[in-house]
Amino acid sequence: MWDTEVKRVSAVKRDYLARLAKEGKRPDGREADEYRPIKIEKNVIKNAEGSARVKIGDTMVLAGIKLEIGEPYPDSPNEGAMSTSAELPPLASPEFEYGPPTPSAIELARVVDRGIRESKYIKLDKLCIEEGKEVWIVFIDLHVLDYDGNLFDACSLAASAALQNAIIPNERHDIGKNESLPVGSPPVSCTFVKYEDFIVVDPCLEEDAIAQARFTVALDENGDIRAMQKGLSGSFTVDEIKNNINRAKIHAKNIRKLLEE
Amino acid sequence: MWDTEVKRVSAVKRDYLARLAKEGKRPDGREADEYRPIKIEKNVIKNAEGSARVKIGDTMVLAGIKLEIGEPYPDSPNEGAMSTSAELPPLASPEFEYGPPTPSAIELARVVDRGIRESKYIKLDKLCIEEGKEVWIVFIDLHVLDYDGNLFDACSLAASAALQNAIIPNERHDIGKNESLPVGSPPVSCTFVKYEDFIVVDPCLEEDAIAQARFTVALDENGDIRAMQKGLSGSFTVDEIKNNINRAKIHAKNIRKLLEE
Amino acid sequence: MWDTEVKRVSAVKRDYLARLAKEGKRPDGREADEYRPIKIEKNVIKNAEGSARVKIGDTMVLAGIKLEIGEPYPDSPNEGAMSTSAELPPLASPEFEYGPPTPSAIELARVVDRGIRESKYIKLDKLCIEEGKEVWIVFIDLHVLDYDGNLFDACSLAASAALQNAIIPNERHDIGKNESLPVGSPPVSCTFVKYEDFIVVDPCLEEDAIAQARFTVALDENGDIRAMQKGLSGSFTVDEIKNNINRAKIHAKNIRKLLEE
Amino acid sequence: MVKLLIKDGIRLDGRKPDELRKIKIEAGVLHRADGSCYLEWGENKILAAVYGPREALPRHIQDSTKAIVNARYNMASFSVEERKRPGPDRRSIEISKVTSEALEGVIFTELFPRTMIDVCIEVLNAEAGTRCAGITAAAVALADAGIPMKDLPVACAAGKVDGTVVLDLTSGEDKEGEADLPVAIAPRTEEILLMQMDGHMTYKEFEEALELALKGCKKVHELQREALLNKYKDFEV
Amino acid sequence: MVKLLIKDGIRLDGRKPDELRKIKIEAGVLHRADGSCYLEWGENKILAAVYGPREALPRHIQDSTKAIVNARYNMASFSVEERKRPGPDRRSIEISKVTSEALEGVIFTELFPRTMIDVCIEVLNAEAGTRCAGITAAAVALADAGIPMKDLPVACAAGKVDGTVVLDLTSGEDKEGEADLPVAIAPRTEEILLMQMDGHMTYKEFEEALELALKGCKKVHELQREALLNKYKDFEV
Amino acid sequence: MVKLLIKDGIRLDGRKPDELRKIKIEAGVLHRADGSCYLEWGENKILAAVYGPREALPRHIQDSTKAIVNARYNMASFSVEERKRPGPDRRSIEISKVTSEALEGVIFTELFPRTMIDVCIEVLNAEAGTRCAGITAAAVALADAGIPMKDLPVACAAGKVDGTVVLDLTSGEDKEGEADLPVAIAPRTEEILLMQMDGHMTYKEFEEALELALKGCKKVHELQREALLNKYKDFEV
Repeated sequence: MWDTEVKRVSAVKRDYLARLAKEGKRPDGREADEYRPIKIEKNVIKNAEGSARVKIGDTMVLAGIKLEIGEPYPDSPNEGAMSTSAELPPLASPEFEYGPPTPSAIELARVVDRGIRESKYIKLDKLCIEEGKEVWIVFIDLHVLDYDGNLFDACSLAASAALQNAIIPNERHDIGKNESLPVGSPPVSCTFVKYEDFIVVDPCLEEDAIAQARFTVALDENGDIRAMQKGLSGSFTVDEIKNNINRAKIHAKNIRKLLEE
Repeated sequence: MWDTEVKRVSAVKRDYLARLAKEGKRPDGREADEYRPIKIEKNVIKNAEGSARVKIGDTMVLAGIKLEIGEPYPDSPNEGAMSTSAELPPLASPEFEYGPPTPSAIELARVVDRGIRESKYIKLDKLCIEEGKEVWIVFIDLHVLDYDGNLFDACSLAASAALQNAIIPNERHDIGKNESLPVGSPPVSCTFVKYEDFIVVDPCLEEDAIAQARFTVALDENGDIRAMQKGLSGSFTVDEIKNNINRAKIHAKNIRKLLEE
Repeated sequence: MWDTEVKRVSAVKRDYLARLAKEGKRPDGREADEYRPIKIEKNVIKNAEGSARVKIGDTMVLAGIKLEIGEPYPDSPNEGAMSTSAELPPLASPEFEYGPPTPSAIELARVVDRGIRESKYIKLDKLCIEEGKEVWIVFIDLHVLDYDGNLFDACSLAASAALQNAIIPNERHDIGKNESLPVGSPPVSCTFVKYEDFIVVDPCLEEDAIAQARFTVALDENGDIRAMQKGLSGSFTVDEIKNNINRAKIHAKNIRKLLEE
Repeated sequence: MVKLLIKDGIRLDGRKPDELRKIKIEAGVLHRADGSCYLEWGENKILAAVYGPREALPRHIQDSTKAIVNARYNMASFSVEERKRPGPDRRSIEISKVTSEALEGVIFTELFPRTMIDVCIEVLNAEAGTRCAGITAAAVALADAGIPMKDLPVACAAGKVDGTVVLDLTSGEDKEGEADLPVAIAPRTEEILLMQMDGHMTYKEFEEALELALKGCKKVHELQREALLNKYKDFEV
Repeated sequence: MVKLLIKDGIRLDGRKPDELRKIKIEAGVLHRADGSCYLEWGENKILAAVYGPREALPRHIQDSTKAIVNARYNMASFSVEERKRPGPDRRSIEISKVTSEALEGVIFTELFPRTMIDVCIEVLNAEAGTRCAGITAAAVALADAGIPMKDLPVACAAGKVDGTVVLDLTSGEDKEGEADLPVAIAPRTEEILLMQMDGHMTYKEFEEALELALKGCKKVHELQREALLNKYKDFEV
Repeated sequence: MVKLLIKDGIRLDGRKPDELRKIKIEAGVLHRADGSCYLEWGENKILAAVYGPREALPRHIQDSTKAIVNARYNMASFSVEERKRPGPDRRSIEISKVTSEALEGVIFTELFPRTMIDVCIEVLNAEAGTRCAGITAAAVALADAGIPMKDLPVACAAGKVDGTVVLDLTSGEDKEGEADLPVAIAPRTEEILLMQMDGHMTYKEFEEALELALKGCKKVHELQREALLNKYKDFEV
């Protein structure tokens, strides 16, 4: 039920990928532990408070940040709030459909959200306007433009980059000058999939399609773990999980550099 | 359209039940005027302000009461409000489906609601916090756990029992000590169905499935009528209706005793 | 996708209408530039603040006006607001279905709305109760009762007529005496359709069904243009559009007279 | 509540306890529908249309043994004092359900397997008693559409106001009174197709109210029959 | 409204009345779509993608005589100053409808019975004139997807500001001005595929505005053709 | 946050860091369901039911190679302090998805092509750890329904509170603590079927927490097996 969105792969293609996997080869010739080229562009949407376009290979995601004034939660009257949503529009893939967010889109948005939230990337305690009355609500909207695999990392990266250069639109509300959104150090997310007992980082479209298990980990600047998500119906051994995390530490360091450029 | 939820019964089964009916016999051996065993347990859900689990035969319903502070209706600024809803989750029967409440679930909730409302069981005039501003709203949520016929009586009974021991959660809102929800005398509901000109009380699942007409009456402590509902596409004669009400008076007295234990 | 609501016309019928069109004839014998009889009745719904029933031939529409108190838009704190919606209930046609408004119903309501709004028919600046806080919101609800073609003109006319005699229900809200809704001069809408290179005004049901292009123009008392809408997948030449507008000026004058009776 | 609803045996609108409001019924008023009826009952204005029997769609809802009767009760947003949001609410869903069931009880549905008979009831102006008015109008529309029925159903409410059992409640009586008892019957056999009640009645009062409702039904039934004999071609809302 | 929108024949953004904003068009920018286009028109940033012709699903919507053209206009939540809630609103449903109809008018749909051609128009940044920009981008994406068309449709708006007829309104001009007239045409025949108008224009002003819009369409059409000749492999948002 | 959650190695509810809350499991408690389980875990009260394998409907969702596993996690509106609106929210949709996937991993789905196995998890009272409790109950219900499985899955969370790695967090520990790590495994092979984490843990703390969670799973697994051996006929909520 939950994976009806998964694109059907022909049996022939599936066999071909399985044979490659047995030789430790990937369909696009990469190493198991190799990312596709990553490209980040910031500040691309004028009407957004912050924005970034991220490409990982041919996967392209646009993140836009909007800030609105709203009420704080009763249990944190001094803190702003954040809300993350992901759109998988039919523009980006023949399998996507119009309508309310699918379970896949909800899982994607919630995993990105947890990485940002748990690493305290947005300093929510600095987003209070009037205690218990008015705070800033940060909306992170992830718009997938071209889907060629590994949306978790592309969306996480786009969100981090868009927040990095976002502003608080005080002027629009006549409450002072615009200022930078206070942020700390961003989380970096790494995703692995497993198929035919082969575990690869940064799955391309075909690998996403035949993946049996998926694992995403979000790491902070110290390499500590802030969020994890195992997905799909396959399983990982304890050692595989540990190995993934250790591989992720190295990738995260490299990706973090791109983000700080 | 409205009865697509009604489970299809095989022709063989239908014939068998019809033959039994002609001899005045029911599929589970009961008399036409006999209830299955009834069991009431109160205070079973810690997070609810009141709760009760009711079993009638193998039908099992859980009622939970929650109180929230809200605005009164403009035409009764001094009174609290009540809202009743029924969930028929797929857990309880292979015919139930996820989604918004079906017409059957809405009818069920509204009939239970009318019995409670019209017998003035909840003393809504004692639920005002600040006139025209804040009153208590009593939410009665009926959760069917196992469906083996006669939901009207099981739900009505569970609601009455759950309200009986409910509290007003003043402490959660820092407006004083918790106190008992002010209630009067509960309504008691009796339901009859007719099939093959045979009228029985407390229909079991198979009887619900082949019922041609259904009649529910809610009686107060004096045996006066507070609510009635005839359902399904079959009809009753005037005498049958009158007879049902008179039979209900006796059943209601017995059920009321259980409720007061 | 968007015209799945368009009723299928049999090939035979289509051929017949095409042959008639080639001779410049319409299925009901009218001239290309001739409206069916129009009948307007005002004040037919007691609970509405204003109402009108309009018949154009056998098409019948009921417009009802309701006024509610609400907040003004931030950018026009001194002005009331208006909202137009159209219901195409299954009562009016075998093709209509229950459910949320279809794209066709939305287009219809929005075109009627633009005619009224752009001709400043409702004097929204006189509907402020308290600046920035409370204004009147005018709800125009169009209820189609019998669909026999040309809903755009019937709905526009019904809305204009219903507004003409509407009142502001001050008494219901204890803020003074009821008074007339302040209105200016109503827009009048004329609709043309094109099929087989034949352009006719006031399409009947069969003409609506085979129309390739549709054009509606709303004119003010001076014959100036306040709103236009070209619809359907066929096209008009520039000259056809101009010709339509000039024909519309004459029709609008006549219809305006009916409205002022 | 010092306001008396009944004074010297006369109700606020001048009626006696067992008197109906003014009723006007016209059959065949719509051009597109297979059958239709316009009904005024006091200030209630109701339009009913019938389409069918026609193929039930989507197919998986078809019943191979009979027609599905699908009545929908809908209130126009402007039919009540406080504007109603368009679309069905819980109240109208329940009324649609019991109305569908009441009508299905008299239709020879087994003659039209795999089909659907749609009954559209639009309340244009509402003033208490709309469910009975709707069933009454729907019955005429069904007859106008030529749907074969065992009987022509009819509905009317009785109730209790200021301790008195009365026929056909107004808005004020419904709101301030003690009980409302809408009833629909098959008039030839007096079989009860619909019955709901809310309020407070002793068993004796109920017997009295039911008898009054049945009498009301029979009077309204006469008007239904007249309307079917004199189909008008036009009607005034 | 003392603010002048046109001063000495020059508009607030420095343009003359008959001048277009800056436009940039790139074709074939997406990897997954069958055809695509990225378009910047002033501050508007629009992405269009085409999928199909492919089997129309669910089957009951199939037309045995032609392809269904299903265009969807969607604004990203961050594309406007006040965040837009995701999902279609009434405005975007209407734009989707008239856009679908305008595009269907030029596509040889009868070549692809039982199929659907999906046209996705995403507004990433909005600054007035998005429906014309969307149709213009969609046309390029359709051509990029190899969909056979009678002509390459194109759209442009004219309007009236401070009593002057002008081409291609900005947000400020749209809001403060007197009228807006978006037009889409098949450029070879000048046939009108889409036309909407709201505001206030005399017939004479309308004639003038329409002429201006047609001229605008033709200029934009040149840019469309260039873009199709120079498909880039990458693009900058 | 001066409140200490752990004092002298003892948690606020009196447990040691590696101690589970009290757990009670009963299998076969429902009459209609093909398999069922009632589970109390601390103050959590959870009911799980299984229906199927049965024909997957509508047909277009059928998989010709295997059964679809469709688990739904639902919280009763009264199961939490602040009343929850009925119907799925984003949190419960995510939990339903990962639960479905975790269970699918152990079921021999390929034995039942074109069917669906529905797993209904109703949270009647919630007090932290409901997703693990739900999976644990669902596993017992699946076994009770006779669904063939490679292993009987089981779930348990570990976490970090006041700098200490602890087993099976309470509401207060979940809210005030530093990290939560729910894990579901196939106990025979220790393969990980579900793992989520939010909070802050070093890699070393993670290793420690995972080990603790695995131990917890094994203890709970014993209780599952006992419950399946002693199916009760009635149960107490």
